[in-house]
Amino acid sequence: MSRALKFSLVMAMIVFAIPALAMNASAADGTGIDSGDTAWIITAAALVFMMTPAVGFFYGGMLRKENMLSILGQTIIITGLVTLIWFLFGYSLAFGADAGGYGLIGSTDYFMLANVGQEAAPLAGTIPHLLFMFYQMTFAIITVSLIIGGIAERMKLKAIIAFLAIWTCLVYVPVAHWVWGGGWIFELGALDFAGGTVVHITAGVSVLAAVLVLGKRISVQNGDGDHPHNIPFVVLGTALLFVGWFGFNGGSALSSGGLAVQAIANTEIAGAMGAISWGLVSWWKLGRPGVLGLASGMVAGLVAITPAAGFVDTTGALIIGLAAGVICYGGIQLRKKYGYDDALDVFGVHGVGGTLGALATGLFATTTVNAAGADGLFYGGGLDLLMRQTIAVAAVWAFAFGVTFAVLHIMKRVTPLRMTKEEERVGADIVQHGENAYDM
Amino acid sequence: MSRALKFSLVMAMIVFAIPALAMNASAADGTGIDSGDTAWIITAAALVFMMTPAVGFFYGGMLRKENMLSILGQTIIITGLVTLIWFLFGYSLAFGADAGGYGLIGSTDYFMLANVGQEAAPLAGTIPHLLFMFYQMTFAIITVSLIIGGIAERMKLKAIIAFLAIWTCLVYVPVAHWVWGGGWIFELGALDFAGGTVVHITAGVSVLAAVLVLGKRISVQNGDGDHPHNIPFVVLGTALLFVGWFGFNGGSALSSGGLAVQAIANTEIAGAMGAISWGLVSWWKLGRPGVLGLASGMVAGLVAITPAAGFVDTTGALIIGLAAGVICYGGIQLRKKYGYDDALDVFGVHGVGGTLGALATGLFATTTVNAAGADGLFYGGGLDLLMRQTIAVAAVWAFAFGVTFAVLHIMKRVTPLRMTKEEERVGADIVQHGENAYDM
Amino acid sequence: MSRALKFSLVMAMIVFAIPALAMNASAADGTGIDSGDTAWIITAAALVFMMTPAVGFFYGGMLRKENMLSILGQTIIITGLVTLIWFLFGYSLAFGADAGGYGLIGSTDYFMLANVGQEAAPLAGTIPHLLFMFYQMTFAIITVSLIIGGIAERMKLKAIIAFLAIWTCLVYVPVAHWVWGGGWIFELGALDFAGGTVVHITAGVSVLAAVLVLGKRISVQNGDGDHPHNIPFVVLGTALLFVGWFGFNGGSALSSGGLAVQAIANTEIAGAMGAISWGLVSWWKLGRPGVLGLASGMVAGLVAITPAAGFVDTTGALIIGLAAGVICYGGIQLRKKYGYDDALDVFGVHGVGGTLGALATGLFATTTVNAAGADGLFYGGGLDLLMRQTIAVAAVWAFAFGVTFAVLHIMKRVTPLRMTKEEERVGADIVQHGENAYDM
Amino acid sequence: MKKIEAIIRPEKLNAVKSALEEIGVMGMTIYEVKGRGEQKGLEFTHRAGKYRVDLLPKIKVEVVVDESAAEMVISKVIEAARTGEIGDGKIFVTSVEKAIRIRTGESIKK
Amino acid sequence: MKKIEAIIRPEKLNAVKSALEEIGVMGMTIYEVKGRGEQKGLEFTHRAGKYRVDLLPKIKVEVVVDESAAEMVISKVIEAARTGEIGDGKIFVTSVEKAIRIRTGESIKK
Amino acid sequence: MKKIEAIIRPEKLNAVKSALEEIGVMGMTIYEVKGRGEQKGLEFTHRAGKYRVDLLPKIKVEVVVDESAAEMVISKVIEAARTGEIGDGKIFVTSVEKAIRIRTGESIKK
Ligand SMILES: Nc1ncnc2c1ncn2[C@@H]1O[C@H](COP(=O)(O)OP(=O)(O)O)[C@@H](O)[C@H]1O
Ligand SMILES: Nc1ncnc2c1ncn2[C@@H]1O[C@H](COP(=O)(O)OP(=O)(O)O)[C@@H](O)[C@H]1O
Ligand SMILES: Nc1ncnc2c1ncn2[C@@H]1O[C@H](COP(=O)(O)OP(=O)(O)O)[C@@H](O)[C@H]1O
Repeated sequence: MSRALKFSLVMAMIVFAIPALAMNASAADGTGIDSGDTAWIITAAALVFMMTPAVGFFYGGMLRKENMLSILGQTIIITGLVTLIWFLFGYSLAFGADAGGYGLIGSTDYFMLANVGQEAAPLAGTIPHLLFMFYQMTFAIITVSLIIGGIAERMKLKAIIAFLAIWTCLVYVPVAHWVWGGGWIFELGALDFAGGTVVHITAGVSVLAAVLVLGKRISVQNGDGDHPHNIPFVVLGTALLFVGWFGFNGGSALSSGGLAVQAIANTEIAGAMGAISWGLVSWWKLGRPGVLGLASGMVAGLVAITPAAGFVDTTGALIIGLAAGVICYGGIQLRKKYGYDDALDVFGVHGVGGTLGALATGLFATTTVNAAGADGLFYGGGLDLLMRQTIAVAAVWAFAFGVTFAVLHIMKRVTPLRMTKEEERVGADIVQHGENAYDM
Repeated sequence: MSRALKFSLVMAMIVFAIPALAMNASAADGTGIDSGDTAWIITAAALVFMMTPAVGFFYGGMLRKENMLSILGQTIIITGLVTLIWFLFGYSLAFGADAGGYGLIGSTDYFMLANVGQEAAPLAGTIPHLLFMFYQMTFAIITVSLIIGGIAERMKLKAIIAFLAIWTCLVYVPVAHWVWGGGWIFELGALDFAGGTVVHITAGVSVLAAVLVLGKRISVQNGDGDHPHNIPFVVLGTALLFVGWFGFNGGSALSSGGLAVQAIANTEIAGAMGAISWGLVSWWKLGRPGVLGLASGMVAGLVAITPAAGFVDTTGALIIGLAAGVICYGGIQLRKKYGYDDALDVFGVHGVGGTLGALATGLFATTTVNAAGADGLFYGGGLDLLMRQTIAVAAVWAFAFGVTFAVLHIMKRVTPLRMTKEEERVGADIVQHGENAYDM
Repeated sequence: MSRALKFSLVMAMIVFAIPALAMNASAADGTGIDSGDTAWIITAAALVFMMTPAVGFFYGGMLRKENMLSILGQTIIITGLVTLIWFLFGYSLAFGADAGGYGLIGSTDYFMLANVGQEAAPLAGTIPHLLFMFYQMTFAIITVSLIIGGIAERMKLKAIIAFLAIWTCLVYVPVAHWVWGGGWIFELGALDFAGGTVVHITAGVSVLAAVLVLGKRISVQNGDGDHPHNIPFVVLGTALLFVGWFGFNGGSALSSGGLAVQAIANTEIAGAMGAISWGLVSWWKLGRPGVLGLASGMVAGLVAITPAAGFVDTTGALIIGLAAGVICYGGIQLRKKYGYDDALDVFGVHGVGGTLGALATGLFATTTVNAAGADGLFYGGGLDLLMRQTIAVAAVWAFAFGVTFAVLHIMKRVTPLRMTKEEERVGADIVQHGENAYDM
Repeated sequence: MKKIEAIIRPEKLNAVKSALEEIGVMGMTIYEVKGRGEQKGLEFTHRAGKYRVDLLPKIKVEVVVDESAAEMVISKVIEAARTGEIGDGKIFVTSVEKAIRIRTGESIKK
Repeated sequence: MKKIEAIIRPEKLNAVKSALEEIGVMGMTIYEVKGRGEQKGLEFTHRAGKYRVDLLPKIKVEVVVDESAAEMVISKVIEAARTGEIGDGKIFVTSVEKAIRIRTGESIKK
Repeated sequence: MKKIEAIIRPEKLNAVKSALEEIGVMGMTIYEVKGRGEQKGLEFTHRAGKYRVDLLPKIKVEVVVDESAAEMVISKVIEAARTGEIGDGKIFVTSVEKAIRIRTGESIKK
């Protein structure tokens, strides 16, 4: 894709996606900041921030009670860790102007948030730059948090921290640059509205690589893995995730108006449909729709709509949501079939669901919804967009898998990654934190 | 009420309720969409959406632990079900232009959300139509969810799903059209700011009808009904409901500004006063204020202010809140007196509280707060408004009761509505979902 | 400080802090209300409102299960009580025009919220007055709620209610007037963006005074104090507090734009850094980072940034957050050293953290971030601001401590403050509310 | 005196309680336990599959009574707790040497 | 050896523990149970009324000691757990045929 | 028949279950208890310090078996539950006078 095309894409985005608002703001004052857009994106960032503890409850409730706190504690640690990385250099390398023009990594302009202030953001002209930075930071935090569900109940805390810090730098930051920061996938013209590739595929596929290196938990080796200890907490987590997702997808419009609303309506519809189709499949297969399944179906629908949210119409969202429930249900069967120990099916839900969504964007995208998008196969756009989506998906799959696999293999030589058997039996809460979750 | 009067009412609403904003927006661009209004209504919709899981925790915590998941699972199922109905035809029949001019039901214009897009909403000119649709959808979801607390712990899952689907179509959609969609109650000039009749009376009165058809739970027949298993979850639900209610009542202004703020301040005051008066009554009657009672008082205050929130001043809200705590406390005594088994007092709180609020609107409404409203009895308006309110209340009572009673009677002939005694003893979680809530 | 200086400070605040927005709004319509600003401050108020139940879970989870409901119940009671006080006279005495010009207390102009309506707020020209009142009310409610964690597990319910009602009137309302309502500390030019002195020092120091009067719990006398019964609830409370804090600090800009965003970014960074440094200290000292500690570190960071949030840059926030984790960790050691029974370390976290933040504002404040602020010691402002901050801190410390100590001493003569030993052993839930939290 | 320990289905607790009230036996202690017997567990649904839990929630009702009342208690419990399906539970009888009322410190004879 | 099972008020656990420590008895096992005896339950508040719970939370303290120490343990427990009100609980004494320490596999004599 | 009560570390439950399955013992009842013995508790971290919990979570496995099988059960449990560290737990053996299957009402002989 040529520089010129890239340029016009960016221009199109600026001109079409947020036109009224830009006008509104510029009419009113000289800074370009719009109070309504800012109000919504602040709110959206707060909602996405809430998704990290939400994922803690969603995951933790599915584990046995002896590992509940380890998950919750890790969400707090990740919040600290990724904030620090983002502040120091992460944001700069992801969203700074492309270094060298190779489309691979950003510049050092924003190291320690230099030049990131209250003025309008370069990539979102009606909100403050600091807000754009913060909004993107909440994405980095939640993405890293997704991983811990897959590798749960076995790693040493120090190894987890080291691994996630490295992963943030070597996987998340580059991919964010490629897709959203003006890197090569952005240039390619592949669409990812709110993170099908950047968030869900990176996290899901990396978990797959990680569990292959780490091996199975003792409990699973003994055929005794699944003991959700507090399903109401899983539902609580799901509820907070769902509400957070409005900020995740709706905020990705980077303004308040029709596009944000489109993304939000699509999000709700897909999440709700995911629950329905997953529920029906499990009713059919198992004789009953489990509540864990209904909640998982919601999450599957939400994952799948993420890359498509601002590019498809409500009918597209309906179909994607229904498909997600069925396909991610199938994604979980993969684990059973191939026997890797992805504790909470991060690959089955996020890896598979993110891939589904990214490809479905190539089918259902329509410029009637978003002029800055493109038309998919079913909306008169031919195979063009689908091809680009496929390339993006394949590249991010390969990159996330490869880097994660390599990193953990190298780490393994340097330091023990797993707790001892005895520690694993006792549970991470006591061993790593010296605490019991409940004393009731 | 004449067509002309109706017309001027609508015009008044448009001219007075959102004037500054309309001006603001129209000054800025041609679409009429205002970024600030949109930001607030998106947020409000997200908050109302959160009320559905909130009600799950509020209700579930009050049941014995063997039925916790069934409530949570039903909130997920309802989210899926009502989303689908709303998408396919519900929104259209409720908010489409009146079909035939009889004021009974909307048109088919918006079937499958055709013609519902990012342009300004017909009934709310500064926000996208899709947002108006979505905001209304969250109301439909939470209303249906209210019902499950009353009929809890006894119905078969399939019967619940069928019943609620039918109820949404035959009760909620028509009443929403009558009151908000331009139907006959709207024409009549009865006021319902955020759903005293549409939401709380329909749900509360329908529960009354339903439990008369369904009969008592085995446990209650044995004089052993009340075993709240997790009161902290009840308080969590209450907290999330309260915050959600700001979106429920404040968002019903359909814009960001003075009216939304008035509704929100009134909401907080009434909810807080409901807790105080309920607490005092139970201190007086029982010797102690239970936390369950304090939480219920909050909800009672919130229910009662709902229809009045955008029409009364803060003093009116204070009085309505205080009254709600006392009167809904009394509402619960009705169950004890007449012995019907409304498990979680949906009638006592929502039916009674909604009625109180709708009638109180006829007493306390004042045009100094909302020029598009009317003056109530205590604010110089005479009996006029109170009469209209009474007619609306009576009509919705009769309709909701009658339809629910009939539907369940017919269903009863076709299919068993209740679990077996044995299943009821074991609890719905295991029987219907194959899960235990806790493994601790 | 002269009247003239005061006047110019106020003008500066109005002119600089919200210039773009004021312009935006006034350009658009005559009322001055801006829909975007209003949207954000409504949302912020809702978030702060949520902090009160959040603190209930944060505190309650750290207590033994026999006192869980008493904390949750008290948060509801406080919501009712403070709402009533605020409605009747609290808001007026805090934010009404200064009575007599002594800078000590507000006027009676707003008794029963007279003259507080949908028009622009005197102290925040782009949002409705009623919204400013409501936003400030949520601060009063959460501040009073902070106290109950320190005095937990020992007082009679009636005594708690009386004490907190008196405290609201005699401590919170005057200090709010001094610092934010145009009183003498405001005139002095000390800075408190979102409540370092008004909220955290008043609550923290008052707890210190209160526990000295009340004495230790029986359990602590027997060397058996710490039994957190539900750490996941502590983490849930922390998560909701953190999200709420975006409203707390970000909303204190009283508008939507650069300043709000600056405050929010600072808030996130400081909270995240507090978790890191607290975690590292406890890893070093105890051999493991407890999850309770990680959560406490977050809260410590959030407390410390509160007064500084809208005056420092992100690097300042990073340093304040890191310092807070270490210093508040130390603050808790004070209790151990001096043996007073501040059950949940309200003094150690809020008293110490608030003081740290207020003084750090004198070091790190910079007018590049907020022209209405000042330059601190490290940003070329010399010792001037630090001196003012120190005076404000000392005055609020002395006042809060003195009044609380005196009030409880007088109360003690009139009525028993504490439960009997037997009641304390049984736990407040049964004794005061007739309920058990869990039946599982 | 005899200690009668009956491990029953949780949902049968109320029935057993009522049955014992009928014969004037009020004193009892209840344990929430998990058990496995001939009923080798139950299948639960997971997100996308089933899993077997072999230890199921059970209730143990423990009643200490005079030897003369033991047979009566046992037959009442059996009557109330039986469904006829596997998993109904077991009753174990042991001998108690002494029973003391803490409130008074005296031994209980009957 | 004797097994002493004392069913006590939950809030008395710490007192009983301390009392036993005084006489050097450290080993014990604690059960959270629910019980009913002469104290026929307690009234709880509901939203808008009361309800009676007839099974109240109790703690069972189980101590296995040498026969010679049994009387001492019993009197200590009574002393520490008594309030004089109905609901103080019961103590049951049974005989233990054998006690084994898992760590070493050997039988415990004293 | 004999009642064998083994108080073990919670993380050893699965091992004990498997060990008993090997010798065909399926029936068992599990209690979640707290205990203190020679292992005088454990240190837990608090926000900014440690505190000692002297009652630790333990699992009691209760198996009622024929006298002839008792020794076998005991040695299997010891084998599976032992770590050699303090806190491994204790086994108590008592005599059961009668065991009845509720489903059928008949006495179990074994
Ligand atoms: N040998 C045993 N020792 C201890 N408890 C047992 C034993 N056999 C059964 N139980 C307890 O009794 C419960 C019911 O036993 P089960 O064999 O399932 O019922 P049934 O006798 O109807 O076949 C089990 O869950 C377990 O708690
Ligand atoms: N016959 C019994 N069998 C088993 N447990 C009993 C029996 N009687 C009492 N208990 C247990 O002892 C507890 C206290 O007994 P209760 O009769 O209330 O006290 P008191 O002896 O002071 O009157 C009961 O809650 C119950 O757990
Ligand atoms: N005398 C006793 N009476 C009742 N239970 C005991 C007794 N001694 C030990 N226990 C139980 O056994 C558990 C393990 O005992 P402990 O002494 O810690 O192990 P070990 O025998 O390996 O030193 C304790 O936690 C307690 O539950």
